[in-house]
Amino acid sequence: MSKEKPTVYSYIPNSVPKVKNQMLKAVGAKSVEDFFEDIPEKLRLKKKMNLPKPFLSEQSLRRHVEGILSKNKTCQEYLNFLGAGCWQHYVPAVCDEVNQRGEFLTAYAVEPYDDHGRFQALFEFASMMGELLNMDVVNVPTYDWLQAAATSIRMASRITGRHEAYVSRTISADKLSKLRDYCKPEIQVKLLDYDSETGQLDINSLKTGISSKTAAIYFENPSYLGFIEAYGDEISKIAHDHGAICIVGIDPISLGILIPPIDYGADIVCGDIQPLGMHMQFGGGHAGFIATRDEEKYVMEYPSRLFGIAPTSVEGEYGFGDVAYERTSFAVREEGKEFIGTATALWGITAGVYLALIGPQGMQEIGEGIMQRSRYAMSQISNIKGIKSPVFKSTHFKEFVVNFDGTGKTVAEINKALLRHKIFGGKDLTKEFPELGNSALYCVTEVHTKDDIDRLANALMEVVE
Amino acid sequence: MSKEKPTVYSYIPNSVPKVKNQMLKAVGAKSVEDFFEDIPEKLRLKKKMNLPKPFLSEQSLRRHVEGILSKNKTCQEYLNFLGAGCWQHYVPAVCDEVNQRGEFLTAYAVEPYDDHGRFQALFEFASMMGELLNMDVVNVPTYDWLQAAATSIRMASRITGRHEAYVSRTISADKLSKLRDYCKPEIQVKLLDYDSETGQLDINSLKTGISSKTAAIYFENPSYLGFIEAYGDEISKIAHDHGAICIVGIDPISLGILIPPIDYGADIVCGDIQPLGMHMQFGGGHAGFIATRDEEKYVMEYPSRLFGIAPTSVEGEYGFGDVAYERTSFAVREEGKEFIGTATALWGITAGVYLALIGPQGMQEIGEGIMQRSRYAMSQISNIKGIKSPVFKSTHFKEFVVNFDGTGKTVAEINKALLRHKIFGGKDLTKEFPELGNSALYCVTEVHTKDDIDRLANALMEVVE
Amino acid sequence: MKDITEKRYSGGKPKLRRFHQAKWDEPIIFELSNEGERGILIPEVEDRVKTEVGDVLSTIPRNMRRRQLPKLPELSQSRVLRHFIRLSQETLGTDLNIDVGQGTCTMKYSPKINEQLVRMPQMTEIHPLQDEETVQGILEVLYKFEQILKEVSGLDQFSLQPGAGSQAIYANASIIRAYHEARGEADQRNEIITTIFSHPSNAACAKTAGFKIITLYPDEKGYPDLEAFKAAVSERTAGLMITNPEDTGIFNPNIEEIVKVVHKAGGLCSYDQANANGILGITRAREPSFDLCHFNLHKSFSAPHGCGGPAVGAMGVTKELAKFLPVPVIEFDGSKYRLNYDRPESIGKVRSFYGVAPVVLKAYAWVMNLGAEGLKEVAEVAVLNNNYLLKKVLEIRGVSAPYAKGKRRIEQVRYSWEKLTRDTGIHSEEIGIRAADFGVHYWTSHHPFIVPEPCTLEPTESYSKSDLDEYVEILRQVSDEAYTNPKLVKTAPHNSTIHKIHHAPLDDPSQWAMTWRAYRKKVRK
Amino acid sequence: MKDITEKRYSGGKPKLRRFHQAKWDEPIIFELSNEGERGILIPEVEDRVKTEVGDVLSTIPRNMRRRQLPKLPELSQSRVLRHFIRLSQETLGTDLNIDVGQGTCTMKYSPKINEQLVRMPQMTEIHPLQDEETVQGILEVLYKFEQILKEVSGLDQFSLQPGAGSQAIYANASIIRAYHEARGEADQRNEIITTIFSHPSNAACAKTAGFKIITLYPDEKGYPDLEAFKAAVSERTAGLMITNPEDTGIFNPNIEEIVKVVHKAGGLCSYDQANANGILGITRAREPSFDLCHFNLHKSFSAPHGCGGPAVGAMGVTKELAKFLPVPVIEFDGSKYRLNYDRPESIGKVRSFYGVAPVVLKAYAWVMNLGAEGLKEVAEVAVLNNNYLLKKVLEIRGVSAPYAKGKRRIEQVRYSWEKLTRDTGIHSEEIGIRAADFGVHYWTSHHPFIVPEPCTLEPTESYSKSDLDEYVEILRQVSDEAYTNPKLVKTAPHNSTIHKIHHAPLDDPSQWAMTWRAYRKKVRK
Ligand SMILES: Cc1ncc(COP(=O)(O)O)c(C=O)c1O
Ligand SMILES: Cc1ncc(COP(=O)(O)O)c(C=O)c1O
Repeated sequence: MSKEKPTVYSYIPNSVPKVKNQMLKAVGAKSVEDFFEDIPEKLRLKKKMNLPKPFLSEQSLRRHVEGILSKNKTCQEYLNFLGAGCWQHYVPAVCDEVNQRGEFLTAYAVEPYDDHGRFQALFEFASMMGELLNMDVVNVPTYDWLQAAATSIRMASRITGRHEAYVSRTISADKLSKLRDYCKPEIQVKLLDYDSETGQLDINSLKTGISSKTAAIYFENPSYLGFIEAYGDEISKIAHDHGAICIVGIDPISLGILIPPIDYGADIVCGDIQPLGMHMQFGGGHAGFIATRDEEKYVMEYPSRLFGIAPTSVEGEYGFGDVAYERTSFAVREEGKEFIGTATALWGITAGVYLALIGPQGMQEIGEGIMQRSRYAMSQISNIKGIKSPVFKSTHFKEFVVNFDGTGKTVAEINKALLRHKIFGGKDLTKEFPELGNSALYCVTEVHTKDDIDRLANALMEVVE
Repeated sequence: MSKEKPTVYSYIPNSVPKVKNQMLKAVGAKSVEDFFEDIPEKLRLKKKMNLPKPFLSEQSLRRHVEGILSKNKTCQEYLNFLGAGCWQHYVPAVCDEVNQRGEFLTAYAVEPYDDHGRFQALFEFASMMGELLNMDVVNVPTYDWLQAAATSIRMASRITGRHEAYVSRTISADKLSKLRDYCKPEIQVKLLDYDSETGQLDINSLKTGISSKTAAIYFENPSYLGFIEAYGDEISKIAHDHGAICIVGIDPISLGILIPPIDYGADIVCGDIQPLGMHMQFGGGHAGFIATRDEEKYVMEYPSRLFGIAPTSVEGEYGFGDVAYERTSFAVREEGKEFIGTATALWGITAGVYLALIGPQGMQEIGEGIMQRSRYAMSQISNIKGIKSPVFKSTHFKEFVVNFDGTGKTVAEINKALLRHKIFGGKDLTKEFPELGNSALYCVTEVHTKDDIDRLANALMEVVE
Repeated sequence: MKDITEKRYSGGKPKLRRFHQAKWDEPIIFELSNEGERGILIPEVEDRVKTEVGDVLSTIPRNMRRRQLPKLPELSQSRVLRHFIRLSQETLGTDLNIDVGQGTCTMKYSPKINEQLVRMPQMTEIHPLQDEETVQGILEVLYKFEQILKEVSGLDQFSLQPGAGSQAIYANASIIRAYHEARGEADQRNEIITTIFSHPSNAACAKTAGFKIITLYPDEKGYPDLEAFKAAVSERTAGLMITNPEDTGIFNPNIEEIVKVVHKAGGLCSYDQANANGILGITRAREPSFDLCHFNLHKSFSAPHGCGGPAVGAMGVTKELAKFLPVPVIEFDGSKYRLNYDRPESIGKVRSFYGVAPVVLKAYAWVMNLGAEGLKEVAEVAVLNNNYLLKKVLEIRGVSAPYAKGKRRIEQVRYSWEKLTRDTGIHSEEIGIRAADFGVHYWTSHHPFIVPEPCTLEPTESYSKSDLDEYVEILRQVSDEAYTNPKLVKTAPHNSTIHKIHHAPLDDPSQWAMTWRAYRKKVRK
Repeated sequence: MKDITEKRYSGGKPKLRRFHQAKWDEPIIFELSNEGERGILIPEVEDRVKTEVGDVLSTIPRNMRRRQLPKLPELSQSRVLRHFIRLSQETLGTDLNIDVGQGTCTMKYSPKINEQLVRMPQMTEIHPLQDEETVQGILEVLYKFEQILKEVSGLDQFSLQPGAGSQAIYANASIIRAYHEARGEADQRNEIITTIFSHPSNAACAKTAGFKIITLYPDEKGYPDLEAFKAAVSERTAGLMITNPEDTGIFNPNIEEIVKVVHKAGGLCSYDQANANGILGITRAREPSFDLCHFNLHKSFSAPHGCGGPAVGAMGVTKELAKFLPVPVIEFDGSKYRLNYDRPESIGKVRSFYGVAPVVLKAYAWVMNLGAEGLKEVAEVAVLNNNYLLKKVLEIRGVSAPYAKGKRRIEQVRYSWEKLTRDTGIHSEEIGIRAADFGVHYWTSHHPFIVPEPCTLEPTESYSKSDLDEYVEILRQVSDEAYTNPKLVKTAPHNSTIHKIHHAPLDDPSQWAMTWRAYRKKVRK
């Protein structure tokens, strides 16, 4: 590439000067400037953009980017106990294989004729989620659990025509922030207290607050703080008694051993499918699902795309298409339900692959295994002087709060010290839940072996001494 | 997976006990033992094989294997100057993308109807190699250059009916070993000396040796020791004057700037396509090609598969198939030419992708760039006291011999010291070419930046002081 | 000797491709289930752990224990793989086709090198809450990419948090709301102005954020003129949310004046640059004084579309509005990158953590490969391609490019088959379905169909002249068929994975089925 | 409500798949070339380097300089990708089909996890000549896999160097030669005995290694009996090279006696265990006292076939022959792995460096997932599958399983359509071509066709009962068609990428063309 010759970019076939000239000639233009004639001179950028010098060759580009990325320490090099909304689960190779297929990776969003496979894969994703959840309608996933929860509440508000929602105070600060922003135009979000000993949602505070203005009650199971909410039936009954909708947020990886929320009265269930085959990717693996019964009043309030099965002109041939497209903002702009656009379809397909791989047995085994390991971790850690684990007297699934008040050290100090052991300690909760003192949220999954947990316990022992 | 239940393997669908029983019943067998009744009791393995305890879950398997592999140091972490038959070139991402496609990765070798794409891709590989080489026939690649050279010589022997071949003494000891073993039944392999100053093949020794018994002369360009053989015309003329066949081994990455050997009289050209898009893989990326003119007497001596283009029953439709299949051992067993079986088709497809990506311009630029870098490296290194680089007074392409006699250190010592600088020094030649003293073969390619080369020079400076 | 190749050309031009899409006729995955098969085995818990913790399942409150295993299908690993690989072959990704038919979607080449980079464990295996010291690499990428977008837009600060263009538009609307709230004008300023050829999300997201929507319609030039905007603006105006160039590929030359009018009335202006492909390095949000904007990294910046996400809508604002951006923001003190959550006026969280980092990484790598000159080359060639395509398409019978007759377009064109429909009874949708028989996508347009029988083509910079010629030939063929053999078009697709879908059940609550279980229940009735 | 699913079944069984293979009708890549396009850019050399080294091209001896750029095609990156992705879709990998039709090839599931492992830089980016200290990981894999094969075969030492089964057979023949040379009997012992149902490479490789070949033919039991071997053995016998079970799936029960006879005559015995899939953990080379054997890691050990390699033929020998193995051998001193080149009696190099390490890694991972019990399960299920398939196939009109009527088989069966051909005029090849219309492979057999109208099916352990049932239904359908509508079969394929190929040019030197350039020259004539 001598300096005089203009660069021919490998991503831009027609950057070949000769071809450009041919094409300009074909359209009768003198230069590409002709095409920009509608853009007023004043608005034209006169200078060259001030961007870093490019790495024109793929080889030098790769070396540059790898150089930057090599500054990251991974959860393979370090032992990781962070969860709190993004979880380290094992990703089967087949999940990666399918979502890297150029066909799925680079397709988009139009007619089902060219893209039958995409429709079928997403229909199957919804269908398998439906089995996990014991529910008949599941959306093509939205951005993440935050969005799914926020939309669930707005759906409830539209269904009930009410403008107030109760939310368990054990949800994450991030989710609460999202709910507040997203519900603001229509719904007032109010908090429900929790029992300081068990963490359980405080039924009395619910009973006191709820009224005929209440659109929905939202709580999570397992909760953000890791314990299992035991009184789902009661909560949903109270909601229903007041004409409100019961929304439950769940971690789908728990559903091999935990009962689907619909069975204790949930009307809308939402959550994140990141645990089902998505790498953590610094938080890039999230995708939110929403599920309901197959009732028109629910279905018509989804903003998301919903793919349904349909016959074709050939006998026995499965076709697919958008269900009730007229709901969507694609069809009717601001008259649609909230809005729809690019979401997280590839993660939906991947979660479908995950569920097909793991099967019913696997769901049970992974759930049980996670409980066993996290319980083991809680007990190993709680043996250490000054540490209390778990903080709440409830059954926990994969996460649990660890309190360090007795050690005289802050969570921040402990986590810094753990780093030197190549361990990522649990999420510092001191800002989110000051009432819990010096506490952190630890997460243990099927990726952790006994040795890993013992290593954590030993490191903590050293660190707090 | 409780211990009592038999394991159902995820790779073995019918390991489900219920299904096994159904199938046994369907065939009227009591147990699988029935099917082995022809195997005499005495030959039956009575014990369980003594193999390591398996990692039944993919997750634990991955952790096990990654644990082992993490003991390797890579040429990304270290700066590598080893070549000598396996070269570090840049592998474009598209090459990896294509050869990881399940379709290509897992197809095999039967009819062109199901596997049209495989045939077309390999036909195109041969066609692009043909352009590089200016030759009309190229095989579906064989194992590696060693095999390609050995087969080329046996082809020459069959064509000429003669049983003696001359080989330049600058080829690698490994290749010579292979030639000796593989040619032994039919051909005596004799060595041609080289000029100690320039490394060039000694034309006199060729003139003296060659006779009407000589089937072939084989030399490489660039030579194993990195320099360009300048007298190809003369050598091939001498061969032809004696009715012998001129075989040239080449590194295809040089062919953007070096003339194709046919243009100086080569009859058979062979080499390795590893530089064209294959990762080094500890030597797993090799594949050997053989090319000739399109003359029946040559074509009929190939043992390899050759894919040709053919019409189909539909106008304008390209079909493909095996050319002159009756040559092969698949068709006529020991009456075929040598033997054929699984070879290195996936690397052939990959090299085709590489050539399509790099194009004529790219081939020239990469060749020139390699020469510039290696020349720069030679001069930087030769500035160091006690080091001579290159040893031979000839033009070099990407490899060159560095002599350390003046440093008072052995190559082994120097390489060990370089390791501490995270550098893999050149291949130690002291056993292969004792006459070169304390010398090593260094390789510089387009992956090396000026900084890399300066780092080597600085490290060498430190090491030899 | 017979020359096969000769018959592949006519008059020196290649004949149309004889295409058939892979058709596997796969059952629904539940139909493939065989009781007992396993797709993947779960790592066993060590015996010592088991013993120590006892029967954990019995510790689950009784009414919270699952009683029946979920009825997921049971398949061996290779059967799962085979199923999904087959479905993938039935999906026409951009990797496979001349994807100029999905107009407004900016289908361009997504470089494979970028896929390799995001699949490195240094990207996949990092947790968003790791100590900042251990994620300096990815923070650097995010930070540097924000700097790039600042230069590309001229605006002052960016957040990469939104999960797509629409979420970015929503977040921008939320900032507009916060801005007026902060000034105590939120109740009064409850109207957002947009145009009908702006992406529907501008209207829908603003509505979701609590605004009333005023939609302006084009005049014969293809856009509402300045007067129309003036008439729409008032003291109730919270802001303007507009795409430009609009979906027609026409740039509204009054944009600066329009912004002025809105500003004067006290509103904010948000520029939808989701598709900035035709104007990279040419014109920016800064020059006409927009307050907010957003880019779709999965469009102009080459990240693949993934069948519809994951994605990133990068949102940018002026200095004045920076305090409202989502938390956290990334800061750089010259040696370390850190996340700042201390932003009391922020609208809060838009999406979990910091957005879809791997998508940002792809966009970053793409820009770093091209540089400033390359980005401008992208725009110029995209626009050249579009105008070349426009010229060629207009030579086809029955098609026109409404508005601004004879004018050039920026990056895309909304065509109309009105004449062809009148002449033949064939609708635009049907043309698209027939186009599938030649292995390409085709898209009508967003609703409502202001342009009758619409079709939106956007060639981007990724396609060669011969690619464009092939696409034109396909359209020409279908047009010819519409005139000479309309039944062939009406009964399409013929070479696709499936045949004509009966749509009615999809809008009928008694028949629609979004899951297999729902379907089985309904057919059993 | 209409039940779509119902029409997909008849009598409770799924109807035949309505398949069409992807058909892209792609031009030859040269036809796609546009002058000036670039697929990838080459890193520029730094100016300082350029200045310092000057014009390097002029230093090339004048007659060695390339004068014309090679006429490679010129394409943008996405066009290259699109071309090859399309070709890939036109290739029916094992990932996609019920690959029981490529008998003798042991088409099994190649786990994707193993592909991920070999694509780690710790595998791809290591040079074979690195200091041993820096490659302890891969050496450990190679060493441990040799230990595994020692246990699987019962033999004493292995080399993983050969690049495929055939190269391993060649190398074993070379060892036989070296052995007799070492004993001074090389000239006398120049005959290798094999059987016609042993893979052709046994004959061909031994011939290439300089031996005369004696091929024995089966009697009505499907294999030559002991007497046949006795008659073939003499003082000229260098060795026996035999596949067992043979290509018919029949195990020669006299194998131990045969080995004894050969040993007694002074010959060596080499066991072709390329396809050991039906006998893993059941019977081994050791028990009948073989001296040499080989395994194809790309068959029984799950490494994918890669359209025909790269591959590994692992060769094993007894202690006595170990000194002849290729160099280097891997040794372990209890703490470090090292490569030993000091092997004066070695046959030398067979393949570059140490073989195809990534293929070994895949095989290693596969074994480590299954363990001893799993390997035996592989064999048992493979054999169960085969006998189930046998039962079902024999219910189809026109087909038989010659030899050993009513007997069970091990891992595969060579069938015969002799009756169908007699009845209908349809040949086995034609059945296979028609089978392609249903998305499956089908293979006749190696030549010569000792079994008339042969067809070789090998189901391996990777296919479920329903997979096998589907394959059987396809064969049944084709058989029915042959009887009722032979023209349909004769004109197949109908749903494949291409149509019936005219084979004549491929055997005609004036017409054959193995490269595009040769083709263009010939058609221009
Ligand atoms: C101009 C414009 N704005 C907004 C959007 C919405 O972006 P997304 O689909 O990422 O939500 C799109 C995408 O189609 C667009 O083209
Ligand atoms: C029994 C047997 N032996 C030898 C071979 C030859 O192996 P390869 O194709 O790896 O050269 C094969 C493969 O088809 C085989 O099945």
